[in-house]
Amino acid sequence: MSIAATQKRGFGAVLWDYLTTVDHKKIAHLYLFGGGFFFILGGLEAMIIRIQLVRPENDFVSAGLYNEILTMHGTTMIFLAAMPLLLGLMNAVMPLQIGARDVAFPFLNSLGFWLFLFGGLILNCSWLLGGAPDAGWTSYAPLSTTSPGHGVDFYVLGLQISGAGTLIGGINFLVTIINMRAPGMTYMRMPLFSWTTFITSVLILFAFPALTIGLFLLMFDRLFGSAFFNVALGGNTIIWEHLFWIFGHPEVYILILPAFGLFSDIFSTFAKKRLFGYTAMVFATILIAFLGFMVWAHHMFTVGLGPVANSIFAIATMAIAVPTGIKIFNWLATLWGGSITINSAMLWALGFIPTFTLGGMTGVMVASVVADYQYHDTYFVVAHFHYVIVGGTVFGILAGLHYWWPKMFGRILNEKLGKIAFWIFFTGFHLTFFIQHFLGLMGMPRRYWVFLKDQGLDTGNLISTIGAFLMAIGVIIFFYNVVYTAVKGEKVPDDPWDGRTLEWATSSPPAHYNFKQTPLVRGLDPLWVEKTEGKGKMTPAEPLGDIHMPNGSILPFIMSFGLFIAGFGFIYQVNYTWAYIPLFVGMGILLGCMLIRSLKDDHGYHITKEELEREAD
Amino acid sequence: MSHDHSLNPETMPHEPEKATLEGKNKFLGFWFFLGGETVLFACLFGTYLALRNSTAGGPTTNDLFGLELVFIMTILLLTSSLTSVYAMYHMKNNNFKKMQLWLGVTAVLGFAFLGCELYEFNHYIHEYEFTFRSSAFGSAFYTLVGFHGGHVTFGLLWLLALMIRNAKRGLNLYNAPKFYVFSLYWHFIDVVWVFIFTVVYLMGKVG
Amino acid sequence: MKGWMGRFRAFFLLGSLALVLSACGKDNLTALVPKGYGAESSMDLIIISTVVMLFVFAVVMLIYVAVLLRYRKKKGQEDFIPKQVEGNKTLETIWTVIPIILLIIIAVPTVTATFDLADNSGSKDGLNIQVTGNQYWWHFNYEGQEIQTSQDLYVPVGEKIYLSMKSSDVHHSFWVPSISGKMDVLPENENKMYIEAYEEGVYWGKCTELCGPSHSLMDFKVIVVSQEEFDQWVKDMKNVNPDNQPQDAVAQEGKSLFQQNNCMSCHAIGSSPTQIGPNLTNFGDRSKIAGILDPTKENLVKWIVDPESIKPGNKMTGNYPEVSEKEAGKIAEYLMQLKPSEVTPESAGN
Amino acid sequence: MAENTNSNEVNPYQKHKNKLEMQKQLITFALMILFTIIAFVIVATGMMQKMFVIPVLLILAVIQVAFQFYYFMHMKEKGHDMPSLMMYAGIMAALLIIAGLVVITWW
Repeated sequence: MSIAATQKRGFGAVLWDYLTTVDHKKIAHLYLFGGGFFFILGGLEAMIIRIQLVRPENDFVSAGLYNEILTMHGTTMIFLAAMPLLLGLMNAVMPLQIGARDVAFPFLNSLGFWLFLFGGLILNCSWLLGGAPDAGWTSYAPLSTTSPGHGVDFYVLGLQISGAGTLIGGINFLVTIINMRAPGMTYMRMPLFSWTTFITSVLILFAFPALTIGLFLLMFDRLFGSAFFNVALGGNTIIWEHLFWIFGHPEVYILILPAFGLFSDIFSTFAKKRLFGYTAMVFATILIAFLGFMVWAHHMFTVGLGPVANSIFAIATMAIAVPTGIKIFNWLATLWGGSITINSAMLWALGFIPTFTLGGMTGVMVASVVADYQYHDTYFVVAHFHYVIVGGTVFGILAGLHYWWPKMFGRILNEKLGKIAFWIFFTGFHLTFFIQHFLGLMGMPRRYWVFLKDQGLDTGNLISTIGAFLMAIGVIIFFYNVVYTAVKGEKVPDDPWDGRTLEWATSSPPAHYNFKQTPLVRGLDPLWVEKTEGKGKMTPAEPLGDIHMPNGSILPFIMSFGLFIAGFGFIYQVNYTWAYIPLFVGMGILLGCMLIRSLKDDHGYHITKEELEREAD
Repeated sequence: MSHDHSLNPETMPHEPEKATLEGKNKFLGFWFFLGGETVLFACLFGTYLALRNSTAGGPTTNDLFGLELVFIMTILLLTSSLTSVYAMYHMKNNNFKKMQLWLGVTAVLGFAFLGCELYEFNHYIHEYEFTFRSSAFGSAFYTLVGFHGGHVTFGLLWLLALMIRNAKRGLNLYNAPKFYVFSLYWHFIDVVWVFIFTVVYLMGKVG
Repeated sequence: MKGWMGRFRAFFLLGSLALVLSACGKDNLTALVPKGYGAESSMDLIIISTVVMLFVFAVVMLIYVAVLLRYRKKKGQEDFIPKQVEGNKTLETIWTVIPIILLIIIAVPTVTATFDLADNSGSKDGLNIQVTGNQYWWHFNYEGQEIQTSQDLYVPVGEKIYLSMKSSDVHHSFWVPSISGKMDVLPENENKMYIEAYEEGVYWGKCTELCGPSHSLMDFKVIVVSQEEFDQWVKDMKNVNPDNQPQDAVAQEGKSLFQQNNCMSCHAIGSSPTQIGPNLTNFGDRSKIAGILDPTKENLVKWIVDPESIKPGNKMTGNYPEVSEKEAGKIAEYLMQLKPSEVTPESAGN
Repeated sequence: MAENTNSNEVNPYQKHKNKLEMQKQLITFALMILFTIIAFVIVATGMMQKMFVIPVLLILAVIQVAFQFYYFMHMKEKGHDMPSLMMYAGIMAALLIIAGLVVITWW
């Protein structure tokens, strides 16, 4: 119903609808769109990096610009592409999976998205305003505190704003999962994707404050003359490294755990088997998250923390391999004895297993401190984290998109294009990154603008660049598929994959209240339980009645826009007094909106029983 | 309207802050936010502890801190914590007027605390020329204590907004969670202060 | 399509294998052919962890391939519902315990080696060298020897040499892959490590912590010579008299141009501790100019006239009056004649 | 907007319970003030050896904060499982962070 209705309305109405929406499904669309946009930007930056490194001593881009590009590639891909795309999938699916009508804080959900978007825009405005940040996505002080121009300021403000959005999103998901599960949906009946959303949100809750503080310190040093990282005044630059990685390592798990969750759901659906060792999978997730907080210093093995600290962090890091291994073997056991359908969603999931296992392998290898003295900050590490983040997160996002596309949009992505895109991307990926393990050990440090002639690095880099082009082609085919599907895509029934979990028990795309009657959950894989017992659909847990829904609001958009303006004020007050105007105006808009939100009661509205009955087909 | 009735029941439930789903969500969400704030302040404390001896030739903790003012500030904030407990006590007894009164006392104590803090900062800046920029220790000190002060300021603005907005209409199930969540925030500010006076001032005096 | 893909993948795998077997990278740069104690320790662990991990990978792939061969949905059995297995305690215990054992196999030598390489006691009668990282060059100060040099680090073969490292600006990282793993160079904390080279030769060193635009050009060399040669080099370096006049007229003119153009305020010749710019005592012996260019006069002239075009963001640009190519040629002539020692990168087997 | 007129309609039993609860809060407050005074006195008089002072101060602070959480913020009451879980998780992360920043920042 909704798609037909939106098509009839004018563009302005649709735009206004999306600007003010608090519906988690529409916010998911926004996240996917925003994340997709930044993914393309980050991808272009990646291509420039690979073109620059196609031959020794190349001069495709200048040294300074190259540093800006590599910084923006990392920052964009992590903060503005991978995380929003995952948050988009979580928003689209998690409330459906637990049988909720909406998230706990619809208003904050929308605020979280707009903060992310405006943060990302601030960061990318730097390209037009005198140069992007150039101190690496890690922005180690004092390189970041002494970097000339305003590039790093844009990094600080952009990440601060989008980070606040993510934190809000995390709290929202936590409360949603705890308070809004359907009757009978106990914790140990939640689909793995909902579980990993939960654990990921815990990680967001405890990891992002460290980034917030780190960014504040960096901001105070750069914009207000404090001395946290100014060695001459007694500052210490290691503090930044600690704060960054206290955030940064959990961040890695924030990126990978949701992918683990959705792979679990996909394997189980397409093997037609319940997830093998569900309990072990849940506890492995919790254990990974727990250990994830005490391993940050393995990014700092060469900093000189001393053998005791290095050994402790090495062992803690290796320990994470155990729960991760449990997961891999449980997935294989889920597939074992199943009846496996291979389509594009499943291809991405199947491609993930060998790729991620390689990434995990090298993960244990870099955890071995003395070996890491050689790997650290070389292309070996570049290869390692791309195997994990691309092989895990990006494959996961693509698998999830193929899997849930029919649920989100009522249309199925073209299978043939999907498979072609997978094979090209998969080949390109391994071509690009496998060789980089060896480049690193052969003496090529990461973040190198050029590599010199006669150092035996030419062939490897050439192969890597060729692979990168294949990856780009794969991505283009995927985006073509998206457009093709939107125009000509085949409409599908509500449950095209013979699904097992609650999201497949409602219409595709779901009505804005998700479930007309909240379903009663009678076991793990609730829909499957009903299917095997011959009913094929959920039993309602309540009689048909009025549904309470939240009102839409433009305030989140305006608040984020206020911060966006204030961001420029903060950056330029160093040079110009007039910059205090946008600073105060922006903060005024923010606080004013908060005040309005606080003073104006918002009771939401009700969809009456009669309306619901009329909508029934 | 139907919710006016449901938000103003005949008999107030025992825990008005958790009587509605929105209230429950707010309650839980805010606790989690405080969990995140714990980490946030831990980072500030960690930074401060790492930099507290980096005075770059400027005044040290022992030179700067006087215990009298800090003691007064501590008592002010601790007492304001108790007064907000009283306010919640009256909320549970559904006595709106007394709740407002105790919240008012809380606000007064909060402003008094803030005034002391401003006086203290002013004193350091003018008597000792000890500023945010003078050393890494200075930066860390003002950032940690200032973040706490910022939290107090925000809390006071929030409290005033709540009190003024609801002055005329009394307590109901829509605003009870808001008052309750504010009291949680206020207690948390006090928790942070307990560590600030211990770690920054008292330990700074010990050396 | 399937068959074509399969063949392509086989080709890809074979290709990468061939590449691995044929090349371990450039000698004296690659970490894969260790020629020093640290690099050897690292290599041992690399091998242990790779072997253990390849075993795990092989097991995973074996099951994976078996699954894909046996459990694809079969034609005519579209409605087949597999048995819904909840889990299996024995299996799950096995794949928890075995990885733990495998990890212990890696962890024990890791910890041992970590403590072994952490010796920073310094040497009583041997060599202690202070390393300073600068944007974008390295300075070496031989403690107690009154020898200052830059870019080329001369060390005797088979000797444990202790380095204490500090940065004058941003973070750098000291890495000589063939000899030892890396160690960060920080502005506030002094880091210590030791290196021991097994074979004479000239080894490439690189900066591995992003330090600005010319991060990728911050190369240096470690020149490993025999003990006798090293003693000779030390003697020669100590005998340098910075006031010595060069022999020929061009070089003499070069020297006065060097002094007139303010070069001396940053660059020292001799054992003066000035280190705003690289020490030039044995510049004529340097294996590279500015760390990356071949040591020819043309390259030096290019560098003096426009350093920005060679190392973007370097600190020399703009800190001296403009120099014409002709003047630069004279300065270059002077500098190239600063060859205090017979012991040079060439003699070490460049 | 309906004026709220039901200000006295609270179950008398509940009211009594609230009162008992409030008495406990007052005792808690008295103890907190006491601990604060002890902490200040220890430092002001310099009566204790330096080695012991800091642990004692920290213990006093932790007890105070526990009072604050369990009594003033009601964490001891039921319905606080998730808040306690997240608070403890946060405190664990906090301790790790502080330990990291204190122990391995200077060498």
